[in-house]
Amino acid sequence: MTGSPDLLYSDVEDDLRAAVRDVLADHCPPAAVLARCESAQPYDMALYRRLAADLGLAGLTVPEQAGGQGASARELAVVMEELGRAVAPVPFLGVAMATAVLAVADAPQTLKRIAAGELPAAVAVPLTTTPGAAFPAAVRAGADGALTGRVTSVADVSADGVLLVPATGPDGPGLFEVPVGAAGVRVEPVVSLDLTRPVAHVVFDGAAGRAVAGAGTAARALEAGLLAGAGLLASEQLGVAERCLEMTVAYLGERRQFARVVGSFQAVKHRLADLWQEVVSARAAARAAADALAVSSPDAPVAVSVAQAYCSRVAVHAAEECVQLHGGIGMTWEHPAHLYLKRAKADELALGTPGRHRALLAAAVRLPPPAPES
Amino acid sequence: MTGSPDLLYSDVEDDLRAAVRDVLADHCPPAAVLARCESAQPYDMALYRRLAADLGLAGLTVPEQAGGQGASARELAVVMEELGRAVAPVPFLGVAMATAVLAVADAPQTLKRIAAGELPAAVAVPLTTTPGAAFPAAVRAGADGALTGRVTSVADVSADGVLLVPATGPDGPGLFEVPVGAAGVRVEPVVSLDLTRPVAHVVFDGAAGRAVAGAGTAARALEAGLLAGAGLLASEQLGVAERCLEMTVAYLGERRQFARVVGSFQAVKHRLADLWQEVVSARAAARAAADALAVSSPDAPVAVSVAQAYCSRVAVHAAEECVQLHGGIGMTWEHPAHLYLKRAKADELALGTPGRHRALLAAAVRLPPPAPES
Amino acid sequence: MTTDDGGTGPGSAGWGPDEVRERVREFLAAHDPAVTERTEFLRARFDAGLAWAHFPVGLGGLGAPRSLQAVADAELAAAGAPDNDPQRIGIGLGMAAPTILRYGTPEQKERFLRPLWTGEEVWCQLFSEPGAGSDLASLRTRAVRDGDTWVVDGQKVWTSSAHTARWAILIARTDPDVPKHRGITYFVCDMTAPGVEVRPLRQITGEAEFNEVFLTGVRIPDAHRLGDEGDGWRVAQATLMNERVAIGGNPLPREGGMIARAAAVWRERPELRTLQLHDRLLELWVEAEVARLGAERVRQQLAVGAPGPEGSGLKLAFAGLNQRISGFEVELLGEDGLRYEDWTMVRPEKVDFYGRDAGYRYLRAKGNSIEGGTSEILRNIIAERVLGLPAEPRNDKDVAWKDLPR
Amino acid sequence: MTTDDGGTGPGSAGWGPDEVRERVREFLAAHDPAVTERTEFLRARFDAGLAWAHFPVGLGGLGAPRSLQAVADAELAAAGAPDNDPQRIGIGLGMAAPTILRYGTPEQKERFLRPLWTGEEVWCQLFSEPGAGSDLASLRTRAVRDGDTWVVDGQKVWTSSAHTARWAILIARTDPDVPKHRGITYFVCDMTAPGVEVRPLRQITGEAEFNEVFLTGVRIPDAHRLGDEGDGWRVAQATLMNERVAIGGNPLPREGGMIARAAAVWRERPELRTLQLHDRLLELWVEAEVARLGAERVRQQLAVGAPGPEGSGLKLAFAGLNQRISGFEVELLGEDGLRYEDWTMVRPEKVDFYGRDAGYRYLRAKGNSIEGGTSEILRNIIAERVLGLPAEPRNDKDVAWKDLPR
Repeated sequence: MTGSPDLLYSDVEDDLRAAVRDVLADHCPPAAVLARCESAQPYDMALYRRLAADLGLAGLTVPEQAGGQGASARELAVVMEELGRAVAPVPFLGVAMATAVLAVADAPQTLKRIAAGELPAAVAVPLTTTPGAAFPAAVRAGADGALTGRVTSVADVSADGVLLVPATGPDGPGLFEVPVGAAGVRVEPVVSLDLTRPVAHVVFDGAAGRAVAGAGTAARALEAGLLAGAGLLASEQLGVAERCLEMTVAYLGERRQFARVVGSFQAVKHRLADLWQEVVSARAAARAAADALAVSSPDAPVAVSVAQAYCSRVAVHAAEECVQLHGGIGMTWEHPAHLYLKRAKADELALGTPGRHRALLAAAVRLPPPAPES
Repeated sequence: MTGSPDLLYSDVEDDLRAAVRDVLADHCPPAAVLARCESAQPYDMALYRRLAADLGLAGLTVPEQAGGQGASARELAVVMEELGRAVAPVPFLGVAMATAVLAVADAPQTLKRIAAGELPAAVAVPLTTTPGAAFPAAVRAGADGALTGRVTSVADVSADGVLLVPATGPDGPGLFEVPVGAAGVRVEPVVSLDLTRPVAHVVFDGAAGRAVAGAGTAARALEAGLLAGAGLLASEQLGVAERCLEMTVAYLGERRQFARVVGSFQAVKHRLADLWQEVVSARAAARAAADALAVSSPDAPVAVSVAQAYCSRVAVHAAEECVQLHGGIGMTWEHPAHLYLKRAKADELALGTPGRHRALLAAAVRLPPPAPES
Repeated sequence: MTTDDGGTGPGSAGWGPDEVRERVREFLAAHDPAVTERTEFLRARFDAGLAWAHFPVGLGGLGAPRSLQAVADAELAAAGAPDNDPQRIGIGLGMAAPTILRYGTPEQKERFLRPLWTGEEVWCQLFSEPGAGSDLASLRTRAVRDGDTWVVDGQKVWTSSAHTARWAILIARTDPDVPKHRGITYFVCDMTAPGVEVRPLRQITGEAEFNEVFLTGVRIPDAHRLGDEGDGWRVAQATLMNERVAIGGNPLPREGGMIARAAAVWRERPELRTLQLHDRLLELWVEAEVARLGAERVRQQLAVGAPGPEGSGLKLAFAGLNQRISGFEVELLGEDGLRYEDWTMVRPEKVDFYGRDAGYRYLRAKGNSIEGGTSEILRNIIAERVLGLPAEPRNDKDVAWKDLPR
Repeated sequence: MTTDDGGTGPGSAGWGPDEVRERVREFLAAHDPAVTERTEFLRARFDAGLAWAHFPVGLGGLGAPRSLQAVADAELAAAGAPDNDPQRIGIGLGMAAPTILRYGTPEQKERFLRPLWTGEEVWCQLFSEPGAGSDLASLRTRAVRDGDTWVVDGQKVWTSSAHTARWAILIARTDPDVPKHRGITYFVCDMTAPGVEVRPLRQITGEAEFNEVFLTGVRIPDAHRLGDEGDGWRVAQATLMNERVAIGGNPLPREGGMIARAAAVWRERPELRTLQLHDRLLELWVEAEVARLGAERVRQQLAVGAPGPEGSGLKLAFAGLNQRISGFEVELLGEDGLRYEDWTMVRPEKVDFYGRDAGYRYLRAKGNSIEGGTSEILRNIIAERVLGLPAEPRNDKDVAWKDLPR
C-alpha cells in the first residue's frame, strides 16, 4: 500500500461514530434542531458540552500531554460526518479549526480549556475564507495587543467562548486570543441562510488581545486551521449528503403513488443510484483528505482541495434531490429537508467554493490557466 | 412583435424542406452514406449537383439578378437542417459560406456559376475558425496574385471546385479565387473524424489567384462567410439532433427487453423527454440565428453565438444518447448512429467551439471575465 | 394546448377590433373612470361585455374572439381605467371562471362570474391533498350525499389565497367503490361555511404562501355541484389545462427573469468575479436566452393559431433553469450568499419568483419543479403524449378506489 | 461481490507467504526459466500448484488462500520467469476457469484447466445475442438433445477472441416451455467444430474487436455440459460475477487512465488553452482523482476481507468519466480533434481504452457504458440490491419463454 492513503474506517473510528450517533439521536432529533433555529440562541450549547466535554470530542486531536485525546483528523472527520448527518447546531467546526491553529500557535492554557470542552472557540475569519488566502487585513493590533477592526461572517461565535483573531500589528502578522465577552468586542448577529450554523460579524474596538503567535508562525498557524477546517468540512458534507440520500430512499420506499411504491419507478431509481455513487465517491475523497491531514502529508493541500471541490457539490446535489423527490412535503418548514439544503448550500461557500479549490489545484498539480489575452 | 425574430417556418420553407427531404430519402439513405464514406471520393458530387443545380439550392441566398433564388438565410437554414438529418456527404456548408463571402466580395461570374450549381466552392480556412478571428496569415499573396502557403483542415474541398483564399499581399489582406485543380494547388487528404465531412490540407505553391476582395472588404467578406457558416451550422446541428432523437424513439418504441417495450421504462422516457426539450430549444435558437442573418440584424453575432453555444452541445448529446440507448447495435459500423456521432463531434469544433462562442458573447453582452490576477 | 378560438379579423357575431374600440368608447362615455368608484366601474365594465371578449353576452363577454380582449384592455388602460388586479385573483380568473363557463348551470354562471371578475369575491382551489401528490386522482376527501346537500370531510393542501377566498373549487370522492378517476365530483365550496378551517402552511423560504384547509362536516348544497356526479375528474382536467395555458403568457426581454440579477451582480461587483464562475455564468446566460426564445416561439405559434407540442416543455425548462441560475447567484455572492433577508413567517399577497434576495430566489425556485405538475410528471407527459412512447404498466385504473394498495 | 476466501496469515492447509516462497524456490531450482521452453515451463508451473493458489492441488493450485498467489507471482517475476500473458487469455482465466472449477466434472477440470492456464488453448464467451441485449436470459440460441449430444443453432454476438479461441463457454435454450431463466443450459463449445462460423464485427472505431458467431447444427457432447440441464442461468451468474470482480483490480496512479493524456496535452500545448476549457479540465481532473480513490477504497476493503457494496458502482463511474474526459480532449485539441488515426478495419489482439488518438478514445469509450452490463442495468442493480428499492413490476418471470411477447 505504498503511498496510498488509508481510506477505511478503523474499529476505533466505528466505535467513536456509534457513540456520537447515540448522543445525537437522543439530543438532536430534527424537531429539536428546528426549534433551536427559531430560538434566540441558535447554537445548542448543552449539546455542545455533552459532545465536547462528556465525549471528549473538543480535544480529540489535541495531544494527551496538552489535555486532549491524542487522536487525529481521521477520528475528527468521523465526528464531522455525524454532525453533518444531524445538521447539529453546535459550534464544532470553529473548535476544530481553533485546535488546529493552536497546534502551531502557543497558548497551552487556552488549548487545555478548549480541549476539556469548557471553552468554545472560533477563528475570527469570514467563513468563506479559502486556504491559501492572504493573511487577513481586517483587524489591526496595537503595540499593546489592542485589536481594532471588523471581521464579517464568522461562524461558531459563542457568547462564552474565545476568538483567535488574525491581526496585523507593528511587528507584522499575529494571532491574538480574546474572549467573546471581553470589553471592546461586539457581536452583530446576521440573518443567515444556514439556520443551523449562523454567522455573525465581530467588531473589535480596542479589545485587549493576548498574542498567541507572532510574525514567525501566525500565517502558518492560520493556514493550518483553514486547511484542517476545509478538509474536515468535506466529511461534514459527506454526512449531509449521506443522510439526505437515506431520508429520500426511506421515504420513497414507503410512499405510494399510482398504486406503486414511488421508489419502484425507474427514473427515480436511476437518480438515486447516481446519487449513491456520488456519495460513495465523496466518502473516498473525504477519507483521503482526513488521512492526509492526520499524517501531515505534504499532499494534504491537494487532497483537501479535491475533497472540497467534490464533496461540496455532492452535498448540494443530495439536498436538492432530497427536496425534489420528497415533493411538496420537502418544501415545508416542518420537514427537515430544508435544514440540510441550507447547510449544504452554505457549506459550498464555506472555506473555499469548489471553483476556488479547483484554482488551488490548478497551481498545485501544474495545470495552469492560459496566459492572459490568449 | 416589435423586435422579436420570426421563429416559425413559413409555408415556403415547409415546401422547400419537403422537396429536399424527398431527394435525400431517394438518394441519401444511411447505407449509401456509409458506402460513400468508404469510397475513394467521400463527397457525393452527383447528389450535390442534384441539390445544388436541380433544386437550385446553391444559389438560394444569391440575389436573382446575380443568378440565384433571392431567398435568405432562413430558407438556407431549413436546407441545412435536412442535410444534417441525413448526414449528407455533400460540400454544402462550404458553398453556403462562399456565397456569403461573395455577397460582399466582387466576383459576379464565379458567383453565377456557384449559384447555378456548376461550381462547388469553399472558403480556404481551417474548419475550426471562429467568427471574429484575426485575418488568417497562413497564405501570402504576391503582387501578381501568386499564392504561397498552407491552409490546414479545410472542409468541402472539391476537385472540380473553387477556393476563396484569404491571403495577405503587398496591399494588405485580400481574398483570392483559385480553382482547386489549378497549377500550384495541392490537396492533402486528412483521415478525418467526421466521415461525412472530411477535411483536407491545401498547399499553395505559387498558384495564380484572382483577387475578389482587397484590403477594404476582404476582412468584412470573410467575416460574413464565417458568421453565416456558424449560424447555418446551428441548423445543421439541429437536424442532426432531431434525427438522432427520432431514430432512438423509433427503436425504443419497438425494441423489447424483459417482456416490455424498452421505451416504456421510465428512466429511458425521462432522458428522451429531456432530450426532446433540448431539441425544441435548439430549434428556437437556430431559427433566431437564421432570422438575424436573413435580415442582417446588428444582433446577428449574438444570435449566432447563442445558437452555436447551445446547438453544438445538443447535437453531441443527442448523438451520444442515440448510441447509448441503441445498446450494442449502436456501436456497430453498420448502424448509422456513429455517422451522426462523428458529425456532431466535428460540428462542435467547427466554426468555433461552444466555449469560444461564449467568450464572444462575454464581450458582446458586457459580461467580462475577471481582471487578470483576481 | 390552447383554448383560443383564433381569428384576427372581424370574427364571431361580426366583432372586430374597430367594433370593440367603439364599444369601449361608448362605455367610457357613460362611465368616466376618473369619477366612478372602482367596484362600480368594474361591475359596469363586466355588464358591458368588456371583461372577457370570448364569453357570452350577459356573462361579461361579447361572444367575440378571445384575442379581441387585448384590444379592449389596451383602450381601457389608455383611458386610465382601473383593472381588476388580475394577479390577486388569478385562480378565479384562470381556473374557476373557464370551468364554470363550461360546466356550470345558468344559475351558477349568473351567481359567480361577475363578483369573481370584479375581485369582490376571491377564489381558491381545493384539489391537492397531502397523501395524493402527483397522483391527484387518488384523493381521499369524501363527500357524502345527505338529501339536497353534500357533507364533506377531508384535508387539502398547497392552497394559495385560502385565507382571503370567499369560494373554492373543490374535488372530492363521492363513490369509493369505482376506480379512482370515476368516483370524483366537482363542487363549489363556500369558504365561510362552518367546518372550513384554514391554517397557514409555512414553507422552506420561511413564508406561508400556501395553506392547509381542513374540511370537517362541511355542507355544500347540491346546487353548487359543477358537472355531473362522478364526472369531477373530467371537469378538473379542464381546470388544469387552463392552468398550464397560462404559462408562457408573459414575454420576457433578453436577460429577463432569473438571469437578470445574476448578470447585474456580475457587472456591478467585479470583485466577485472568478475565472471559474465566468464560463458558468455565460452558459446560464445562453440557456436563459434559449429558453426565452423557446417561449417566444410557442407564443408565435399560438398567435398564428398553430400550437405545437413545444408548450409542454416550457415549465420543465424554466424550472430547471431558475434553480440553476439562483444556485449560481448564491455561489457568486460568496460571503453575501451566507445571508438571508428575513425568516419571519409572513403570508405574502403575491409571489415574485425573481424578487427579494438571492437566498430567497434559490429556495423558492425549488418549488418550481414541484408545484403545478412536478418535473417528473411533465417528463412522463412529454414522453407519452409528445414522443408517443408507451405508458408504464399500470394496475390502478380498473380497481375500485377503496381496494387500491396504500 | 467477492469470491476471495480471505486471510493474510498462514491459511488453509498451513499455507503462508513463507511456505509459498519456499515452494517457488524449489520449483525454480528444478525448472530454470533461463533454459526451459516457455510452454514447458508454464505446464510445470501449473503442475507445481503455482497457477492459482486457491485452486485444489492437482488443478494448478495449493488449496491456499487466494491472496497468496500474489506472493508466488512476485517471486517468479523476480526470477525472470515467463508469465502466461494474462491479457490475451483473460476470458479463460477470469470467467471460464472459475466456472469450470465450481461446476465442472472431474474429467472437465482435468481436460480444460491446464491448457487454459498455460494459454495453449484460448477461450471465448458465447453469451450475448443480438436480440437479447441486457435481457440476456431471453436468449434464443437453441440446443436440442440428440442422444448423447446436443445440436445447437443460433447466433451470438460481441464475442472477443472468437477467431483465436479453441473453446467457448456457451449458454443456450434447452427448454422453451418453462420461464426464461429456467430453460437454459451451460456448455463448453468446441470452436473448431463444424457449423461454427466466426465473422468479424466492425464497430464504431473502425476496428473489429469483436465477432459475430453463427452456430448451425453444431454438435456438443453431453460430456461438455457444465452443470445440470436447465441450470445454465445459475451457472452463468457465477461466470458474470467473476467478470465484475475483475474490475478495480489494477490500481491507477494519480492522473492515470483517461485523464493522463488530457492533462499532458494541456501542459504540452499551451496554445490550445482557453479560459473556458480550464475549469472543465480541473473538474474532470477532480472527478478522475475521486474515482481513483473510490477504486482504491474498494481494493482496500477487499484486502481486509470486508467487501462493501461500493464495488457495484465502479464500472458505472469509470464509464461516464472516460466518456466525458475523452470528449473533452477532442474539444481541447481543436483542429487536431478533427483528425482520426486510421479507419482501416483491423482485428486487434488486445484493447487499450487509453491508447491510440483522442478520437479513438472518444469513440471506444462509448462502449464502456454498454459492454459487460449497461450503465442502465448497473443503476437498476444499485437501486435494488444496494439501496433496497423495490423492483419494477415484471411479468416475464413466470411465463414460458415461448409465450413471451417479442
